[in-house]
Formats: sequence, C-alpha cells, structure tokens
Amino acid sequence: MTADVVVFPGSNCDFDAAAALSTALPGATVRRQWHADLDLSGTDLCVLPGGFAYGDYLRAGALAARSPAIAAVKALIARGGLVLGICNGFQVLVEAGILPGAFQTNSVQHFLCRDVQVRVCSTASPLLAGVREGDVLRLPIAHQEGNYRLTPPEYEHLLGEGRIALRYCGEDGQSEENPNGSYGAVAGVLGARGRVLGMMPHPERAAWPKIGRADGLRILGGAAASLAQGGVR
Amino acid sequence: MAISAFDPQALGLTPSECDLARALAGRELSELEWAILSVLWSEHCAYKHSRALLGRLPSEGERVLAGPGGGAGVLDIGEGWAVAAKIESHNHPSAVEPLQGAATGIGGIMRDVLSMGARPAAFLDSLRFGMPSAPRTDYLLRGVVAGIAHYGNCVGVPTVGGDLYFHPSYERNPLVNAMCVGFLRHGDLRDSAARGVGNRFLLLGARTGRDGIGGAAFASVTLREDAAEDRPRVQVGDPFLGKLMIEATLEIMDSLPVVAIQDLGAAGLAGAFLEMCAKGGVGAELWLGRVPLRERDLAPAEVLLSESQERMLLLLEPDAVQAAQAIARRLGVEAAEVGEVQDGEDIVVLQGDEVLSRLPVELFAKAPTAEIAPAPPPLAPPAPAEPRSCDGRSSLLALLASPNLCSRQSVYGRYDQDVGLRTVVRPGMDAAVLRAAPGAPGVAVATDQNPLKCSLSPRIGAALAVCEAARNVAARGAEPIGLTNCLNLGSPERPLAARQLVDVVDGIAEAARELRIPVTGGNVSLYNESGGQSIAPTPVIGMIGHLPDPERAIGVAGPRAGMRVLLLGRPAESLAGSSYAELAGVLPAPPDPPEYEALRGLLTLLVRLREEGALALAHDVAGGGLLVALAEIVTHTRLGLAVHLEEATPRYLFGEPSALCVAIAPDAQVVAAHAKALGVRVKEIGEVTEVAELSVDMPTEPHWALSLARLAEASRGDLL
Amino acid sequence: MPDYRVELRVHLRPGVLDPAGEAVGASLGHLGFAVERVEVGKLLTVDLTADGPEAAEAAVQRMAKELLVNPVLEEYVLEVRPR
Amino acid sequence: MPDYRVELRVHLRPGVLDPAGEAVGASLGHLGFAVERVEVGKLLTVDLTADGPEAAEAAVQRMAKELLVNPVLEEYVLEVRPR
Ligand SMILES: Nc1ncnc2c1ncn2[C@@H]1O[C@H](COP(=O)(O)OP(=O)(O)O)[C@@H](O)[C@H]1O
Ligand SMILES: [Mg+2]
Repeated sequence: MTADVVVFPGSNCDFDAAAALSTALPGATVRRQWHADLDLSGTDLCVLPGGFAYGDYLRAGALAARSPAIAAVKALIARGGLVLGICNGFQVLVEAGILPGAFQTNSVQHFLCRDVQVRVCSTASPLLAGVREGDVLRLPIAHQEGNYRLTPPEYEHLLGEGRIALRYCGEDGQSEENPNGSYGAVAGVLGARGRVLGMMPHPERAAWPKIGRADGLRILGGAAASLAQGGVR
Repeated sequence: MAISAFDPQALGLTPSECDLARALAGRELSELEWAILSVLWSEHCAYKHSRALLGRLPSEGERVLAGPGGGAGVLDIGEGWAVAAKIESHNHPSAVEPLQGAATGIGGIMRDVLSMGARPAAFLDSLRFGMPSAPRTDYLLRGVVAGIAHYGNCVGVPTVGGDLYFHPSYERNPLVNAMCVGFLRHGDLRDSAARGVGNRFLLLGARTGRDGIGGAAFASVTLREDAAEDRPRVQVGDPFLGKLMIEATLEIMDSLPVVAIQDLGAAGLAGAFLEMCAKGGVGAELWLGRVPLRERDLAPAEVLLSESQERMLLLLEPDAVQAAQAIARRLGVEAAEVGEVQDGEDIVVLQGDEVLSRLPVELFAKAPTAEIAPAPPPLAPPAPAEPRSCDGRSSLLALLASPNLCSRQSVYGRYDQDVGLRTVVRPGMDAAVLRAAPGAPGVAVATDQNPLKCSLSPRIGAALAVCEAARNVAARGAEPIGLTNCLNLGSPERPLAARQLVDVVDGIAEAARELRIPVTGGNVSLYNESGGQSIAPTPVIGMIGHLPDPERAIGVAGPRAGMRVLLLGRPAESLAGSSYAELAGVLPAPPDPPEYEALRGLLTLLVRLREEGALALAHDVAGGGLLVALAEIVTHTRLGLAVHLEEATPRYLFGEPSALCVAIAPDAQVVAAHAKALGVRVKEIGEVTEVAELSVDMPTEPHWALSLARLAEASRGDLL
Repeated sequence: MPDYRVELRVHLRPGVLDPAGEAVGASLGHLGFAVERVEVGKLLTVDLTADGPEAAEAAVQRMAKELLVNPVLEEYVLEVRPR
Repeated sequence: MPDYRVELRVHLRPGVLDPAGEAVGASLGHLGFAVERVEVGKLLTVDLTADGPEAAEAAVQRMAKELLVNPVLEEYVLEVRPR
C-alpha cells in the first residue's frame, strides 16, 4: 500500500507522520509530498500532518485549505481513498469544508502540550479498524486552536451518523475532561462516508513502544489492516 | 566616497578606537563607515570587555569538533553523529517588548545552530524576572513565555527545558536566555570563513526592513528609565518563514557545494558579511542594490545594519547559485546574490556602480578590546548561626510553594515538547533527553544557575551552576561532555560588575577544569542594569550530556512500587546559600564551595548505573534540598516514597549540597557495589510505595506524611 | 485605475462563544475598569486598484467569501475608501 | 448612565513586519485576486456605560493604554457610538 503525507509550507509534523506510518505500516510505501506537486493517483492513505501551515495566519488551516492540493485530496476521497487529518491537518480539512464545524482558540486561551485520554466512540471507518468502541487511548495534544465548535443540531446529526469518533476523557476513561473546550469534548470526527478522519491528538507522537508511548499505532496501524483486506481503489 | 566632518564619538566609539580605525584604513572614514564600525565594535558584537577573560575557559576536549568562536559549539556523540549547542541572551529586546523579544531570541539562536550545518532539534529557555509581586513581572513573564511558544511551536522545534528564577534584582532587567541544540552528521559540519575567489554570496530569507536598526548597539546600552523610547527598533519574528528557512538551508547544504554559511544576527548583513570575510581573510564585494527590501527608501547604512529576522548568508560556488535559488524558490524563500569573493584584501561596498566604501578586510578582523578595572574581591561576611531544629513538614510545604521552587508545568506546558520525535524524556525534572534520530545516540540537556548563590558569591555561585547542570544531565545517566554559557552582568565599566565578570569566568573555568567539561562557547550580555541597580551576576550554564542509547536513559522506564530509595553522594554540611536559609532569614554566608571529588565520583557512578540498567529514576538534590527533591519525585512519578532519614537537622533536610542525588533502584545491592568501587557514599533510605504520598521517619521527630494531592497543591505555583 | 483601501471589520456571529473577549474583559476588570462586554474581532485592510468603488467593493466581497471570513463563526462589514 | 459601544481599530505601526498580512496577500494572489497589500489587524469592541461620549472615549483610551493596545507595535483609532 501507499501512504502519502502532504507537506504544506509550515507543516512541521510531516517527517514525524511519515516515520510513524513506516513503523505502523511495515512494507508500505510512505512518501512526503510537497503540496504544490501533490500527486495522489497511487495513494491509499493521505495524511495531512500537524504544524502551522502558512503560519496559521488569519485562521488555523485557512490558507492551506485554499491550496490547489485540496482538490487532489477531494478527488482521492471521491474515489474512496482514506484521509487522516492530524491537528493542523484536521483544521485544514475543516477550513476546506471537508469536515464540518470550525475551530477557535483553546478555552484556556493558550497553547497546550500534554498527554490526554480519548475514548473511542465510533468505529464506522476503516481508519478505526485497530480500535474498538469504548477503548481509551493515551495520546499527546499540542495545539493553540483546538477548541472544536459544532452547533447543537450539527452535533446531534454527527452523533446520529456515528461520526463522533473520539472524545476527550479522564484517566479512568469515564470521567469528563475537556482540555480545550471543544463542543461535546469532541477530539475527532469522521467524514460522511467514514473515509476521512480528523483528530486533534497526535497519534504519530505515540508510535514509540520502546519508551512506552504506543497507543497512536492503533490508529495508524488500523488503516493498514483494512487496506490489506480490500484496498480502496 | 564622501568624507564628512562627522564626529564618530557620537556613535559611541572611543577616541582610541577612532585612531585605530583611521590607522588601519590609512585615511579618515566616511559617515557610513563609522556607522558600520560603531556597531561592529560595540560590546555586543566585539566582546570588548570580556574577550580576554573568556580565554580562561578551558575549551579543549576529545569530543570538541568546533569550539568557541563559531555559530555554536559542536561535540562528537559517536556513530558519526554530533550535537551543536549554543545559548544566547535577548534581554534588552525582551524588556521592551517581551513577546517579540523572546520570539526573536529563539529565532536568532536557532539560526546559529543551523549555520553549523545542524538541524535544530530543541530549545531551552533560561528566564529571570523580578519577584512575582512586582508590578510588571506578570506582564513580562506572560509575554516572554508566549513569545517562546509562538516562535518555537510554529517553527517546529520542541522546547524541552530551561529554568526560571525570580529575584528582586531582575525587576527592571528581566533576562531571557535561549538555547538551541541541533544534530548533524560529522561530514556536514560547516564554518563561516569565506574563501575562494569568484564564490558568490547568497542572501536567503526575509526582505530587509527597518527592524532593529542599531539593535547591536542597543543591546549594549544600559536600559533608560523610559525604555519605551527604544521602541521603533523592535524586531518582529516570522516563525513561519523561519521554518521554511530551516528546510531551504538544509536542503541547499545537503545537495550543493556550500563553502561557508553564517546567520544574520547582530549588525545584520554587515555583521555577517564582514565576519565571514574577516574569518577567511579575503577581499570581497557587497552589492547593496541587490538586497531585497521591504520598504523602498532604506539608506545604505540601514540596509547594512538592519536586524530584520529570518536571514542567512551562504557562500556558494558560482555554478551552484542557480540551483540554490531554485530550491529556495520552490520552498517559498527569497534568495538574492549579493556579493562575491575577490582577489586582494579590500572589502568594497557598492550601490549599483557607486563605491560606497573600500576598506581593508584587516580592519574588520581586529575589534579593539577594552580594559576593565575590577574592584578587589569582597570580604565574605561571617556565617550566621544556623538553626538547629525545624518543623520539617511545614518548612517543606513553604519551600514547595515558593516561587523559585514551585512547579514549572504552567510554563513548559505551553511549549510543544515533542515535535520532531526526538524527545525521549520531556521537561519535568532535571534534564530532558533527546535522540539524534531513531536508533542513534543522543544527549541529555539542562540549563542552570541560581541567582541567590551567585549574588552571595559570584565565583562559587558560577562554579555551583556548572555542578548543578552536570548533576542534572547525570541524573539521566548522561556523561557531561560540554557546556555553553551566557554571562549576564551589569556594566563592566563599574568596578563591582567588572569584579563579578572576572569571578564568574573564574568560577566556571574552575568547575569546568575540575569536572573535565570543555566550554564550547557562549555569549556575554553586559549593561544589565537600570537606575544604577545591577542584576545579580547570572552565569547561565547550558549542559550537554552524552547518551549512547537515549531510549535507555535513567527514568525512561520509570520506578515501580517496592523499589529501593537510595542517597548517592554527600549530604549538605551547611545551609549557606540555600532557599531554606533565605526563608529563615539567615542569609548572607556564601554557599559552600563545590566538592569536586565527590561530584566526579557521583557523575561517574550515574553513568555506570545507566550502563548497567541499575536505576529506574534519579533526581539530584538542588534548590530546596533533600526533602524538596523527595517531594518532587512523588509529584513527578505519582507514586509514594516511604523514607527513614539519618538526621533531622535543617542542614540535612534543606541544605543544598553539590554532590548528592536521590536514586531509585530495583536492587540496592547492585547500586551499592558500584558505588563502593567508585568510593561514593551510598545510603538506602526507604522504598517506593503504592500509596501516593511522601512518608518520612526521622530520629527525634514524630513521623509524618504528605499526600500527593497535598504536595501537588502546595507546589502548584500559579505562575501563569 | 484608482487606488482603494477596503476595511473589513470581522465580528463573531451573535451566539458564538468569545472566550478571547471574555478573557480581555476579565483582565480589564482586574485593572479596575467596568465594562459590560468586550469582543475581539479582526480588522483586515486590503489595498487594491479597481475601476471604481463598486468594483473594489465587489472584489473584496469575493475575497471575504473565498478566504478572509469564516462564515461559520464570523460576519463582517466592509468600507471602501479612496487612497 | 447611557450605554456606549466603542470600537477600537488596531493597526500595526508603519514599518512593522506583518507576516500574517503578507501570507494572506500571497494566498489571495494564488486565488487570482490582485491586491497590493493586506494588513491583519485587530478590532476590539468595548460595551460600557459612561456619563457621556467623552467619558466613554476617555475610559477606553485608558484601557487601550493599559492593556488593549501594544504601543511598541500597534497604533489605533477609536470610535464611540451610543448603543
Ligand atoms: N523556563 C523554562 N522553560 C522550559 N522548561 C523549564 C523552564 N523552567 C524550568 N523548566 C523545566 O522544569 C523542570 C524543573 O525545573 P528545575 O526545578 O529548574 O529543575 P530540577 O528538576 O533540576 O530541579 C525541568 O525539567 C526544567 O527543564
Ligand atoms: Mg535537578
């Protein structure tokens, strides 16, 4: 299989995402592709990585969402490819209208970097083939504008369609915790057909079993399992 | 070439400096030339008052690949890898505009490391402010932390450590020292000496505007009462472009023959260009007309001296220029050809066809030095009588809650600590751990300095800062292999500050020699005073410890209940210079001098124990003393400690010794055997428990315990 | 073609949370100022040349729609001036 | 006391680097818009009650000085309206 990481000017988790994908998807071809030359014709999985694309100037993700690369991403989705937006990549997908909602500055009004727990609330996606509903993952967050906004009707709609994928939670997996003020403590959502996942936590930073940070592999590796079973083309 | 009747002394040059310049030039200089020289020969660029003294710092060592004088020191860490590191101050700009001042400090030090051919891998920030109750402290602290977060997070380099102290002397002179660590392969090491007639200078990065005109001179000037006056000079950083610059520069260095490279820092284009030529001893032309400008009407002196951020100067073989420009263009970075190395020994500055200046390169190689007149060493005040007993529990809580000892989580929690996937151990305690690449060697890194100790004795305080930094990296099992330092002091023209300058250099030199740690470079920031009040002498140490296998550093696996708690090294013999003494009001005795022999043994032991995999955690005893160190282990690991201490005296509990460490081991016997072989004192004091609390037994004192929640609450801090 | 400066005042839509504004309001309160509400919005200034003020306005309306404003959270008013 | 709404339009001082404005300008260019310059500034709206418009203006001037505006980098104009 082939996984491509899109590099926007200002992306800074592109190397990390590519490295983690190589760990999670042994045997896969993993490439970093500069946004201006993006070719997704042979791609199974496209990752929009974290960082500050175009400096996050104006609004996080806004300028990258207007890059011609987005047309290629949309075409990939149309033909059934998988797209994973991590942190800034999630913000780009939202700004591009590929995922619903909008982002504001964290409710605490500053950047947050720490480990959080997220509970898996839906697995209606090949991208979530490695986890089960109710699983609790420990993953790092690192963002300033992670306060994900949905209107109550939007939220209900997504919930009804099983598209609320991940929610922040306390260490026991049950208690409420909401580091950035996101509506409904939502940490990750799915696109309409489950082919797109946007998430604020960084699975690629938890793909390091040697030092006890491994939960991210369950997200990154899950896509592999389902791709191996059927591919996406 | 217009020769004016201009008075160069108005620019801050001394009469003898003017004479020297005229002698070297063989004529009177033009106004433009005086302007350049006044900046180049300022304290900030030329280290006039400190250059001779810095020669006292030992800089040789087997692992030193590049010592002082370059963009950053470079050390061999094995398997073909090297680490580049440098610390630098951005004090004055941060006092005027804390957010941008700190942000551009981070950007500036990053480009220093980049200029060695290294990929920037981590930042550390060493911060000093007035007491939290002082009116501007909150504003300054928030601004500075926001600035570091703004630049560091966006540029994609994690901030993995630092230190933060409050002391009244910094009230009007906050200090912001930024350190950058980068990794490179040995073969990729670059320097900045221009050579090769016909080679071309390529100016990479931001357009030149009026930012920070005179910034270098500004940094050397005592802050005026109304610092707001200095405002138009403030530089603004663009971390987005900074990130593009990293990638463009590394790709160009990777694929093309880059002969030399230097970042643009103090004194801007003039500073970088002239230094490159002077280092190589070559003549060259500089084509001002080709410098991309942000504003149309910049005067030549402004183009030369502007400190616009995010710029690098590369020297390339002429054939490579187009390819380099193509790489830059693809990544969205401007790159302009702005000069050429030439036959002869003249530096010629051209605007179009007009020669603005022609001067021998020698003039720029020889910045004059200035004499200092240090006051005689002060007499140490007599040591006051120490208290003989104390309430350990309540003193511990008071110390944990004090601004200099409380948790720094609210600071580093705003920094991206992980980006790049090199951070093996994040900030929290002692040193952070980085790997150069997956499977490659790495380093432990820390910054340290204690203003209280340094104000009581600059010399001992400086030596103790080296010791503490060494202990911090050793707590990860790393061998200290090199240090970088930033000397922050008052005006060297005053005898007292001159004395302090000499003393801190001597203190660092002594400790570095005793511990055999080469000093690979650093930075000097003088004139940190306002209204005649100078800061506490602040020699900040940035330490690099070597770890052949960073993923097996001490602390990565972490302790478990049932493991043994040990004390390695020598307990404190007095309270002198401790936080407890300050709290109890029994200051002024200078701290005890370092116990080098004991410390050498401790450092060696920790490295050996890491090699053996014998420790699950280590934490050195430093600010606050033994009880504070134990409490920090509880809050950090969220496990319990049950200990039986040998003594209940204040000095044992709260003294700050130079060679003591708490260690947690699955097997105390293994540790004891190694300690014995190295002559290090070892004492088993208790065990790790499931109950998350610090439980303490002492002779003559009733048993007490403090829960994790209680300790965490006490040390919460609320700094931000 | 004449030069115009178009100012775009971007406000949060009514009902959208404004934590930034609340934080600023609270800080003002600590400083002893009595305010009812503060809103933190954006002020975008676009300099361009166009055939006339209507053309300038139309162009910036399109920019607002395509990039400058996020209609989920924001609304705006626009003012054209000659330069 | 009557209610006022004070709008504070915060611009960067001339000559101060505006990386956000430059990035937005470049993006507009890629989207096919011809603009000369874009500046990203701030728009602060303060609702308060005061004795009269002069008093409202004076109060917000003080807020600007003490908190809302960073005089090192920014300058501002201020407009008072009844609410
Ligand atoms: N200004 C700062 N920036 C980033 N990290 C910091 C800063 N100040 C302190 N830290 C981190 O907080 C932790 C505790 O700091 P400190 O108390 O100085 O060290 P130690 O644990 O050696 O006593 C360390 O990991 C240190 O790197
Ligand atoms: Mg320590």
